[in-house]
Amino acid sequence: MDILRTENMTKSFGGVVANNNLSIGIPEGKITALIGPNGSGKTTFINVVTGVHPITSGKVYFKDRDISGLDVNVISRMGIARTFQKIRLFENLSVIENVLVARKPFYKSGPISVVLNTPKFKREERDNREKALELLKLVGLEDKAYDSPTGMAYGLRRCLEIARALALEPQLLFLDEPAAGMTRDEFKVIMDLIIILKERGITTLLVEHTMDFIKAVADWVYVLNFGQVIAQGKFEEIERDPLVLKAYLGEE
Amino acid sequence: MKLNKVLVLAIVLLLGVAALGATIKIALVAPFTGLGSILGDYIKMGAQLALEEINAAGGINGNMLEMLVYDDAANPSTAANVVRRALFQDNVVAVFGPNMSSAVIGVHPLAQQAKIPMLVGATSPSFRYTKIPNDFLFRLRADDEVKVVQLVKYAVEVLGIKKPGVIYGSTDYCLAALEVAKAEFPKYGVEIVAMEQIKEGDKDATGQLLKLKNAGFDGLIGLTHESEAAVTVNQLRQLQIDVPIIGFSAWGVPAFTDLAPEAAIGVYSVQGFNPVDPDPAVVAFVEAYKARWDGKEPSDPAQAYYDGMYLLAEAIKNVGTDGTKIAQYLATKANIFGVQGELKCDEHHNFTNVCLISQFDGKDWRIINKMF
Amino acid sequence: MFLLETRDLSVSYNEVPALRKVSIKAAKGEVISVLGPNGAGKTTLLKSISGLVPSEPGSKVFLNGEEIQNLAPHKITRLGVIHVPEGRQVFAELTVQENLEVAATRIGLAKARPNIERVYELFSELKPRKGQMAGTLSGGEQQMLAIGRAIVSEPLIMMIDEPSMGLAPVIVKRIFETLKKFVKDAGLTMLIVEQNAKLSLPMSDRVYIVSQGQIKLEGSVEEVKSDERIREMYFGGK
Amino acid sequence: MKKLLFIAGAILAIILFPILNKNMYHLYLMNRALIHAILATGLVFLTGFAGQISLGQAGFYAIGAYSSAYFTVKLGMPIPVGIIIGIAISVLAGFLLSIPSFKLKAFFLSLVTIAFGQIVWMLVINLTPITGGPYGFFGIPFYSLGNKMLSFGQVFWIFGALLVLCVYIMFRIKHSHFGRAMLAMNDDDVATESCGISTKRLKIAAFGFAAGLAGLAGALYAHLAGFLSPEPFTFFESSNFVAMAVVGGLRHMSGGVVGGIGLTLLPEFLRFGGWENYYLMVTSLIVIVIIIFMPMGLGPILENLFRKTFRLKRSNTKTL
Amino acid sequence: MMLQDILQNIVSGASIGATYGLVGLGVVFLWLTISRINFANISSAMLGAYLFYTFYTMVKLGFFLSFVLSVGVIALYGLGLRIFIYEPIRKRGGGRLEFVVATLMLCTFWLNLIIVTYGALPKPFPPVFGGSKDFITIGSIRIPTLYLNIYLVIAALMVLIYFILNKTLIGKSFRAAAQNREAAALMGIDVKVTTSLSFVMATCVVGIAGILLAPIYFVSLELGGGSIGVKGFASAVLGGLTNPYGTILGGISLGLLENFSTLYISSTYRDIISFSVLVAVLILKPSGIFNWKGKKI
Ligand SMILES: Nc1ncnc2c1ncn2[C@@H]1O[C@H](COP(=O)(O)OP(=O)(O)OP(=O)(O)O)[C@@H](O)[C@H]1O
Ligand SMILES: Nc1ncnc2c1ncn2[C@@H]1O[C@H](COP(=O)(O)OP(=O)(O)OP(=O)(O)O)[C@@H](O)[C@H]1O
Ligand SMILES: CC(C)C[C@H](N)C(=O)O
Ligand SMILES: [Mg+2]
Ligand SMILES: [Mg+2]
Repeated sequence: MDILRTENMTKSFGGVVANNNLSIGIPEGKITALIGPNGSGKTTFINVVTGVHPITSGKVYFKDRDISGLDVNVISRMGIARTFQKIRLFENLSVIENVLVARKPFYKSGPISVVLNTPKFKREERDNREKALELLKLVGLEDKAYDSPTGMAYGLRRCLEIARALALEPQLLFLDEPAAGMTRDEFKVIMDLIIILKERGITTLLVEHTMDFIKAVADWVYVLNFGQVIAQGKFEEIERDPLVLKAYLGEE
Repeated sequence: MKLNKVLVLAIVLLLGVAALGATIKIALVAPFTGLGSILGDYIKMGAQLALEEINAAGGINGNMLEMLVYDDAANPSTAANVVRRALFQDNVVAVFGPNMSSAVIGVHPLAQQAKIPMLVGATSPSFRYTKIPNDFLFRLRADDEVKVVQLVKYAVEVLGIKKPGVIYGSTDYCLAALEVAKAEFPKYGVEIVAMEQIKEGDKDATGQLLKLKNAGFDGLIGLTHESEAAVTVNQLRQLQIDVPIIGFSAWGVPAFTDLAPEAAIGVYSVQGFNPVDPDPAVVAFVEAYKARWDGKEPSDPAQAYYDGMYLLAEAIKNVGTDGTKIAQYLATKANIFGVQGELKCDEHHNFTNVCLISQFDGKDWRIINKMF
Repeated sequence: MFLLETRDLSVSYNEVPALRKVSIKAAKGEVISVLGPNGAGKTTLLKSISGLVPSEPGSKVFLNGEEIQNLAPHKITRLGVIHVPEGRQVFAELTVQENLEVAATRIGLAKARPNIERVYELFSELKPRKGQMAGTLSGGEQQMLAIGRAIVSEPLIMMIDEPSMGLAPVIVKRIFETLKKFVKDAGLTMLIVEQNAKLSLPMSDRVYIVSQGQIKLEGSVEEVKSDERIREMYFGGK
Repeated sequence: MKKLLFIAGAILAIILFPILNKNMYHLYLMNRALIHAILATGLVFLTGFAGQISLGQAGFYAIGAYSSAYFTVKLGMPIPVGIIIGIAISVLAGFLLSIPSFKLKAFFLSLVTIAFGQIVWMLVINLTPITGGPYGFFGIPFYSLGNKMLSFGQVFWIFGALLVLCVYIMFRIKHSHFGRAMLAMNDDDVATESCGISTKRLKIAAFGFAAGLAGLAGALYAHLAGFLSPEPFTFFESSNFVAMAVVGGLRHMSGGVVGGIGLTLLPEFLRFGGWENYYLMVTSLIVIVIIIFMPMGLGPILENLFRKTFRLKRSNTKTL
Repeated sequence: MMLQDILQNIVSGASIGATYGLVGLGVVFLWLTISRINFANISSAMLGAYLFYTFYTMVKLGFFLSFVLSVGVIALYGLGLRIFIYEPIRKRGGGRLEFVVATLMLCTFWLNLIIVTYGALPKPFPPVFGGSKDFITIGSIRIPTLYLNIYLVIAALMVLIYFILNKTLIGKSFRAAAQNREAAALMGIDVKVTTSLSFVMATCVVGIAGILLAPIYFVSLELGGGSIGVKGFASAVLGGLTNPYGTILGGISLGLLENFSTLYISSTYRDIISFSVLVAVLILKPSGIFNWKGKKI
């Protein structure tokens, strides 16, 4: 079963066609990788599916529901979370608050209970803080919970972004180059994390240029070039595909 | 030279104060900041000139006058602050100003509450005593109804305007005049053919003038402030529209003619004051004013507040510094001759109804007619 | 004499030390790799050399034997120390072409024209995007542009922070080959911060391992490779 | 505990002021200062927290003032009803003004808010039958209980209570999921949306809240002054309101209060005694100097001073 | 209505609109070069006009010398803006809004400084660009010579600014420094020099505008506090804040809109109409209608 499916999805920016008639399925509960040369449309794919860029034509189905054209926040609340290729944190909030922002959809208290500071709201706040701390622990940031994310090392910022995405309790998680700029040691943490998530039933779509990473975790790989799928399959098959070798891996 | 004068004056003042002890505190509320500050200096200089003259002549029964100056920024809301300060903190004997009609209507109840007379140069007919019976509120110059009545009369009877077109601004000064004009013209069986607004600060009146032209106007009635008057006449000349022009009091001042020295030639205006008026009182005032203020020429509000200071001094001399008594005296007994001629409180609580019709000859405003 | 040398270079952010008395040397034509875990201070090292962050009193940076630690960043750049910063830092609202032209400030536009053409040859992906706003480029395209800008300005020393980040393997190979060629042909001196040691070590002459703001290990590539922990960390125990 | 102390201190100050000072002018001025504090507090919320610029706040101030005046004078409603209607209409206008903010950023938005302020101001001037136009709107009833007029001191208590209430509401909202979401939106729209948060709704709410406070301020002013004219509702006033928020401290609870009161009193101290020509220059220079040397505003500095004198520690739930 | 009248209205509307655009050029320039809006932009116009008036009418230095001196003083003022306002705020972590408020206050400061030094009365401007009686007649339409001179200067400034910003290396480094100071420094750009130059050039453009517009607006406070400031800003926004040609076009259309709503709808509601149209246009095309490159901020 595919949790997300695109049908003839096209996205163009003026003359540039970044995604060209893509029909892709992301199998539920699996880790799918999306790779391809720079500028092949991977990030654009994520942006279109999550509603950040309006779709030019075609359809996107999430659990068989048409989600093309919906607002970003609506799509996120349906259970699709993401990280950004260029990390986007809330620099004026502390680490834990960054995570708590993504817990907002789970709060039931309205402005009135907030202003009256009702016990119900207090309980809710406490519960969500606990939940946020739990997530920070998962990514190894619990001791930095009350620090500012500004100036934090790149890898930690990346982990925080993932924790924030997980706070949405997503069913589908998009990770845009989570291992970029990390040593093997460091991206192992993220690798392990993705596998834990898989065990918990979260589907992941992974965009990466680190082949070791893909090799270790991906169940299925799509290769894009010029906005189109040029190959798909298990990593071992892809690795040997001449088209991929030439366009992406750069080996003869 | 100038410094000397000031020094001597200061010493005289100080000696006076030291010798006689008590001073009589008077408030002056006027605009000194922002775009509306054109009038503030005139008002202050007029009032201060009178005050210095009075003090130099020994004060009032030996007591010196002291003037506290407050800025109302031409904003009634600020005026409400500063008038309160004058009345309830600085405990003045009388308040001059505010000079803006809407501010006066807003704050005059405070004068009543504090029982302190308020003498204003604001000119809107909307606060005549008959409409707002405040025993403590007085006006120091002819109100605009008086002036517009004369303007309309002259436009119809002398200039022979049959189809007047009006251009007016958006302040209460302009709108109040417009109301009077709308009521006055029909009395002569003349209908205004078109009325167009030009906003304060606008620098193009082509659209408005074209509309007037298309309505077939045969005379322009200008009810705007000075800058817009200049814009209007300049563009009339550009559009080659040749009609008689008669403007309201803001059209009869150098602030207008300086800006449009050529285009303004031939324009008529109804004035409250004309510095070339041969009336000896006016001549004396203009000379004294120029001598005191580095050759600057006085204007309508300057003479009004100058007169006002003498009126007040007269009242205090006769009844002392009690506000209620001063107000009563001003309303019933006060009667002096000032720059504007005889000053005497009428049923509107206006001290004078003097106004002039003049025409600009390229240099001065030539007086055609002076009405009392 | 060394072309570039730091002596006791220390940097703090809000009184928290990020670099402590770091001394490194680079001779002309040498390629130096700087390795280290996240937050070790590698980026800070490059930034303090290029003058973007002030170093603490007592720190010294020599270029050709002259002290440059107190110069403003643009002056250091004009001396030929070119820093390709972490996170690309392209001018988002200039076009690709304009980004490259601005990089010509050091040597003048006329002299830089052929270099710009070379960049387009090297990164053919950028050529059709000449007129596109750099902010709308894909991540990898921005990285190419950032490196391209450095090439345009004809560096004496190139300090490059994680060049492979976000680039497809095919491009990474191309870049490293090019850099090698520059070193060989033009005698370029390089300081590479790169997490992917597999890529940077083969072309390096010497290596510094930084951790917690200090130099932990220094030596030739072979020496470093033989260190057990390093192999574990960067080569997956291979 | 510490918070309680602070609040108790504030309340005590409000209660004591009119008892200790009976000068009509001082009380009137402080009442106006409180009104400005309420308005500036709304701006702190809108700009400092939610990140939306408004240079047209005088528009809402006018809407609140004229609505309440109209409904009490022309339709004979009691003052509280008039004030509530004034707030309601302002809030609606605030909702309306939030629409451009969905698409427009920073300075494009600031132009729209300037235009909004200008439009309201020109409507005030031109809708003479409703507003009195440039002549002004007179005879607005003063606060009273039964048929007994309240004193300025009692009005001061009411205004003070309202201000405390407004700040308290803002405090609670800031320290809730709503406040966090707004601060997040201030940092990064897209990332906030990706957290499942509708930034449109947040913007509507923020504009509505700030407009509501401005409307409240306007209505309170109308009944305090007893008359209205177009002058206090110009762009100049809008920019003064923003200055209050910035001088007080955009990102601080106390910003609106400190800035609102400070910038109301400052020119009043300088307006007299030969200064009448110069005080505006001096005031604007003082504001510039404050911004240059303390761009974070006076609020945080006063808060620190307060903390030091009372030896309070920073609360440990850190909000950056 | 006669065709001739309509043409005349077009000419007048476009002329007054062009003056808005001219002032807007200063806004665009500073926005492109330091990403800030100077709300005291228009004060430079007032200062320019009063300076020229002082040198020409009061000190009687002759046109050329007066002009050069005025622009020189304005240039110094621009430098001062950077050194005493912009840099300190930026260094201490103040953002755009702090700069906005500081410049708004600066506007008040200059206005009142002029009031205390020159008085509040508007002063006539010497007819150096053409007297009030000099017209060019085309068919039955009359255009004051003054405006023709202004058109020329506007066209020149517009092209010059476009050229500097888009065609010269220095212009590109201005823009680069505005977008990313650190990266600009790493390109060898002296950011201090570029920001200084930006401020100097932006204030000079508006200062020159002030001298040019003084015959129309008079040597008056309106040049430093009236609606022309807002309308200049509006023109710049219509041009997307980035496009000098778009800004002039934006100003001209604003002027036309005003004059035609006067002619066909109502002079009373003119400004309400034009501001409403402005808002509507911005909502429909957030990056400015006269910004064909479609750049976003
Ligand atoms: N707003 C835009 N205008 C024009 N072209 C754009 C725009 N946004 C993206 N593009 C182009 O679309 C193409 C796809 O970009 P995308 O970011 O999806 O690539 P990617 O596969 O994620 O690459 P990378 O691996 O480098 O991150 C790129 O060539 C980019 O230049
Ligand atoms: N602007 C800043 N403010 C405060 N602390 C900072 C800042 N920049 C860096 N730091 C701190 O300085 C230390 C060194 O950071 P640096 O960025 O130099 O590490 P790095 O080795 O480049 O790491 P990475 O591999 O993640 O890029 C880190 O602990 C980081 O948290
Ligand atoms: C002369 C005017 C500008 C002021 C006028 N006297 C008024 O009542 O408002
Ligand atoms: Mg990408
Ligand atoms: Mg780094």
